[in-house]
Amino acid sequence: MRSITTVGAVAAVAALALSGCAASGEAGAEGDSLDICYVTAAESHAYVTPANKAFDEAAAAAGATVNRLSQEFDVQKGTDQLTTCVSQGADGIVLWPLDPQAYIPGMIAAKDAGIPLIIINSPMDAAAEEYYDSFTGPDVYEEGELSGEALNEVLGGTGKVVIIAGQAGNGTTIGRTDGFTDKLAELGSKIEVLQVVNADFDQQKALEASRDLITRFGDEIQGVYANDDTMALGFIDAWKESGRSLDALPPIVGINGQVQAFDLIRAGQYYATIVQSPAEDGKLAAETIIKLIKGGSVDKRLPIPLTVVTSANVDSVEPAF
Amino acid sequence: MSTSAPALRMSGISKSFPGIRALTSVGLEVAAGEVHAIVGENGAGKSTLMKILAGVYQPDEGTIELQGEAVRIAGPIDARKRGIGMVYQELNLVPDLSVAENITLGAPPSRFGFVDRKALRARAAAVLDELGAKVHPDDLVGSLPVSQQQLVEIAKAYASSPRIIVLDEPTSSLSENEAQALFRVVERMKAAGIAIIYISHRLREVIELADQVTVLRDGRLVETRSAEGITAADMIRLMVGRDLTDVFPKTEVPIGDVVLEVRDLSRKGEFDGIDLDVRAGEIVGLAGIVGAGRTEVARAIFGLDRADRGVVRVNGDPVHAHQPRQGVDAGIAYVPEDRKRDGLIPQLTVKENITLASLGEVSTAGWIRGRAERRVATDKATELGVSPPVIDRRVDTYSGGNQQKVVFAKWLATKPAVLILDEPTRGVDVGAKADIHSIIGQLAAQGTAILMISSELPEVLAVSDRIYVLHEGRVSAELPRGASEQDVMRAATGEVAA
Amino acid sequence: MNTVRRAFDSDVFLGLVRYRVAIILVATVVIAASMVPGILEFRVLSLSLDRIGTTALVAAGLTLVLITGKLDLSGGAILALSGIAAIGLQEQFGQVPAALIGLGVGVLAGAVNGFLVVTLGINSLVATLASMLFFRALCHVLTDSRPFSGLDPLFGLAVSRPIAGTFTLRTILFVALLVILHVWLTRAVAGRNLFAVGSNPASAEASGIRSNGYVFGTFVFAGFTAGAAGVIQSLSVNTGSPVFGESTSLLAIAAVVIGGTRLEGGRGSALGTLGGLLVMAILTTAMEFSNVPAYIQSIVTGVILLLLILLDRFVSGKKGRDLSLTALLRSLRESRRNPETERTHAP
Amino acid sequence: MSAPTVSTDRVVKQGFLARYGTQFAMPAGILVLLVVGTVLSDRFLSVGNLTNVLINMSIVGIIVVGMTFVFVTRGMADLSVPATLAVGGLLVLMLDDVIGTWPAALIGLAVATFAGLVNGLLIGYAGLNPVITTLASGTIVLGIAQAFVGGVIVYGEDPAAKDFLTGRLFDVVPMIVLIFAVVAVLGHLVLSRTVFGRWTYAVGGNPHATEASAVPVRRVKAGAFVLTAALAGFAGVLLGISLQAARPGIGAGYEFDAITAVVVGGVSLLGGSGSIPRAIGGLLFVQLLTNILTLQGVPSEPQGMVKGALIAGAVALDVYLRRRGGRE
Repeated sequence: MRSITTVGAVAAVAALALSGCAASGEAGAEGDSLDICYVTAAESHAYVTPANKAFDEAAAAAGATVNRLSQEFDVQKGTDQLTTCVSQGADGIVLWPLDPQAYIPGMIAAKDAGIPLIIINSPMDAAAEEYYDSFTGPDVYEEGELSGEALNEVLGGTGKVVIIAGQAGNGTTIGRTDGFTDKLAELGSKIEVLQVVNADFDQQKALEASRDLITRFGDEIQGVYANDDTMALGFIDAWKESGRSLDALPPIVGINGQVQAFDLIRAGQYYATIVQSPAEDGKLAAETIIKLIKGGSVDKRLPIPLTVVTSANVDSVEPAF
Repeated sequence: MSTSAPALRMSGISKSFPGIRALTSVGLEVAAGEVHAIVGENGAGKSTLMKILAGVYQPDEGTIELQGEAVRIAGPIDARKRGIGMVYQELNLVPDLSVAENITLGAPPSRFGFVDRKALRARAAAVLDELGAKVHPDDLVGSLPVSQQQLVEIAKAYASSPRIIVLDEPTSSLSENEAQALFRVVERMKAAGIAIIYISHRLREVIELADQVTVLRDGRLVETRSAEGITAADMIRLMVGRDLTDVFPKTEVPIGDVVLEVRDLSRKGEFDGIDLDVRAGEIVGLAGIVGAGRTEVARAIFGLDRADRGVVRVNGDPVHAHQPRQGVDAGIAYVPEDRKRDGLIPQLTVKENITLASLGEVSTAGWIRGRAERRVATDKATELGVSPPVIDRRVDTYSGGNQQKVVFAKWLATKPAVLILDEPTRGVDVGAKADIHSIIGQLAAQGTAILMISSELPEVLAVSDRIYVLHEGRVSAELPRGASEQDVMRAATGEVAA
Repeated sequence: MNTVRRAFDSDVFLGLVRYRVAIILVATVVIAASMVPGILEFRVLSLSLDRIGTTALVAAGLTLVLITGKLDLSGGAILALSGIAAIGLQEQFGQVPAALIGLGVGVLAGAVNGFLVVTLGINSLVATLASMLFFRALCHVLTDSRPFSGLDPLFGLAVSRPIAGTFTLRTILFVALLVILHVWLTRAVAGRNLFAVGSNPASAEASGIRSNGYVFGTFVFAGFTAGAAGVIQSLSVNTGSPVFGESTSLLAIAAVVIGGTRLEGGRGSALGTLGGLLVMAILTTAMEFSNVPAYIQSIVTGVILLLLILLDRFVSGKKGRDLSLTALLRSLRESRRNPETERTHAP
Repeated sequence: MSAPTVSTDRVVKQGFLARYGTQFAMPAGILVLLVVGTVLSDRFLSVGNLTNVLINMSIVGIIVVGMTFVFVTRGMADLSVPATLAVGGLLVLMLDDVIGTWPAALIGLAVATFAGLVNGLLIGYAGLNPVITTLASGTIVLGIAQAFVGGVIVYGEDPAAKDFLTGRLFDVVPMIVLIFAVVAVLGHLVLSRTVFGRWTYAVGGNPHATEASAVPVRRVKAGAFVLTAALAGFAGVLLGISLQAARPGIGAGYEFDAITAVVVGGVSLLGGSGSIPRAIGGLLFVQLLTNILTLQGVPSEPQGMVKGALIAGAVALDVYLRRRGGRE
């Protein structure tokens, strides 16, 4: 019985053959405007979306066109999209790494193709260093250290804390958590970490994880360190739900400098947040890649300024988003 | 006819199931190259005998000899290995494979594990040609009309070069000239020296094809004789010549005016131009052989199938039943032929099954009134003698007889003006059969118009006030009460011109 | 009104519906070419084929499972597990042996699915949901939820680089696998028996075909192809990660169904699946090139999938009409030769 | 090769285990977990922790009620739950400052129900395969929701509604748990006491016989999917209000959690049997188990191993009991 889709096979071969003769037309028009391929983390996230917007604005200002590919927090998709950028022959690539080393083969291909590549926001392994021209964005490790310092200060060097970490295996999560713990060790602090939970930078997951933490440790929790403010809000929701009063909230340290965190600091329910402006993150990356494409040289590491915000300076500093 | 031992000799075969004595010491002998027909009413034990031959059941007593050698047939695959080909009435083909692949399913001609296409097509074509069946080996079986699928099923049995082939009601869903094609196939197989057992209700076919005829009645062998000079009347007499031992109670009931009126009801390929009336209190029998279209007519009246033409009236107002909902609202109820498939919900309790079709009466604004439902269920269950009358037990934990009573109860709960019964007593033990008939009697007495389909002639004759006989989708006769079984069979087998 | 019905009933229309996969594929290519001029360029096509490679390998195994009327949700989780084994064991056993062990893990996982569905008799949807949760959690336990890297990224690069400017190893593998499967399904005895098992298990059993053996075999094969997908994916990025393959199973099912394989079993084709995969590959690439946001892509894929399920339902509704090309040609030939015999079908 | 079962005339005797086994397995299982939990951690049996378990299961619980209807009508499963839930959550937060939270909630619910209607038509009336159809419709609805929202997280502006939802009635009973309880009771009553409910069982048990009993089979089958979508939308609304933040991926994973609960509860995929209490019993069992594991510090990801083994075990036991009980 001849298969019903023999014609299917013929069509498939036809499509490939067709491509052979349609040789004309480069995918990315060479022309004057610069073609930047931006492999971003996601399209709907409290921090990522404003960063993408700032990136597009900065690129447009410099007359560059941006082809934005969203990984939707899927590393596998990201590595494929990186190879797409390389084959598209983009003039420059900006990569938001969701994994410390999965992108290295793709980056090697970019290097071979002579396409300048920078990474934004999250750090990568040392092994990846030779394959990117610059790492712009906040120094998550430094953020971890600053948070460690702040929590150690407010707890007077001792006490039991819980850590609400971001997406497991993500460079930012690893950087911020390791920075925090290394700083505590460096300061010789006697703070004891009760448990580290992963809540993928998501308020709802942080709420569910915090409920279990509060049930498990309850009032033993004397301090909370959250890899970002969104998750810290989840902890506060859980605290309210457990029937405990907001005044009894243990000191919380978060990162991002979100508006809600600023209001909570003013209400005394939040000790400190580290402003890391997504807009600056996006803008700096766009400017850096454009400078690189135009042949300029840039430093290997371009951090964006971090400011620790506590009740003292909450009114004099602009929230990030 | 070769003088060596016959291809098949079954002797002293008895088989009984709890409550039913299916076969009592039946003997059957079929020689190679001989067509041996088996006739008998429904429930006479024909299918049971064949299932024993196919190894589906083991006989309680009796022996089976193939070519003179006593054998025990373990199961269908063992039967096939021993050269016994079965062609059941319900086809068992693979719709998504071609005709050739179905014929050679399980052992296609192949080289190194790959199907040898040419050999496959050649082999199938050869078998089909040998049988004179005009079917193309490459067609998908699923897309063939039933008649051609029937030929493929036979070709499949024939392809495994059997010594014996059993054809169970092969022409039940075939038209006249499709049946002719089948006869040529049977002739070819006979010439090829295969012993053929041919089961059919169409007596004319038996006369035309058979060399020997065996008549069964109530699980007993009535007679085996040569088909030479046999007539339909002889067969009918042998099939039905039984004294009416189990008397069916028939209470005389005053007959009211016409309740159910059916005019020119037709549905393509199933039945055509059906006119019938049923009066209040009257029990009208609908007789006919397998495939005459009785169930199809009933389903169309009730609304399970949509009729192409014709009108149905209940108490004068027309019913446009293209869904059972309209049928029930018009006061029609239909107790289906296949109790397992269309009658019961096994997972639900007796109560839930009884009230399923009449939930409207025991609920307000969609909420079921528990007490009212229990009352209806208990009343109906006791009225119909469901035993034990525990209405909260799952219905599939009850016996066949009780299950049939539950289906009855379901439809009586809708207080129908017209009650259509399709083989109400099939597969039910004798005790339950009597109960069901007394229920039918009471219903008639209460003025319900009853249309009863039954293949058991004595039952139809004893209970019906009038009988319509269907033959190949048309009303071939309307017989008054007191007509004989022979009258019915003659009309049913097309002897009498419509 | 009946002219419309006759048009719908005519052989030509039903023939078109029958080859819907090829037609939709050609339509996609044409639309994509008009949207993005450069898309039909060989290099870009070879890349988009490579990107669908992982899903394609899982889809190949899944095609057989669906033909037997079963379902497998655990492909993505098996993929991740095999990748973790292939990368994690490189130190101990060396790169190539570790990759082979990764394949072994896939086969073992497939056997677990077979055990749950065939031996324990659990419905395949529930059984593979359970095994999906189990294998995914196992990945997180083995890697402590942290992706880890292998010995040498260059080893993997060879896997993901187009060979001599043509196609990548992964593309060649899955196209070859699907073609071989096509031949096996249409030519081999076992392949034809698989259709019988999916279409009418009782009839298959009565003809001596061991349905259970075939179903178990398809699950093991699906485990093998998912394992291969995982090993290649992990090698190409030199990373073992517990989160690989999370969306792969559902994408693979979509591709197989777009390719014309029915979930009820008995009907399907490997080339159809290849067609479905090409449609999705070209679609994704075209939309990404023209900056179409991710959610529009999912809408389009969803609409195409729904359209094809409806068409399939419409086709299977036409029971009495044989639609294969061969039948069409034959009826045309015959009706030309002797028009009157053709039309005297009995009522 | 078993011979075809013969429709003999004997009352099929029920093994005690088969007949009642499945009824008492769940309560006994929960009891065992309560004991184990108390032994393993002194915090387990505290009011705080148990209410915590109830809160955690409320959102999934609402979806379990709908999914039970789908299982009972032999509709296999509804994989579009993540999409309908997201629609509920996103719409309520987008419109709450425009027209107020509760009207916005109604609109969210209405749109989710409309998506359910589409599912119902395709599956009930067109007779498509439920798994692949809800997969496709879910992808489309989620895509539309994201397109509508513009791919950004939606924030709510009604903290009062949030406090109401996350607050506690008389300071004891969490509001969300109360709402879940009401939905569960209503669902049970509809399934067990109403005509629609009885028809749902009948359609799942034997569609042919049900159609022959003048029951609108297609409408009942479609109804199950409309109900599931409405309840998923309602759960999305509740989640959106209680978090005052929602993103399109908010519903991910809920469909599998709901299926796990229904299956562990012993509701069969073959249709015609099972009930809401049993499904919620399954959900409680899974949540208690997860809670015990969490209290022992087992991170959430590895808990999937226990869940997977639990599903396989529960269904295998059910299949075994059915087979031994004589009614295959």
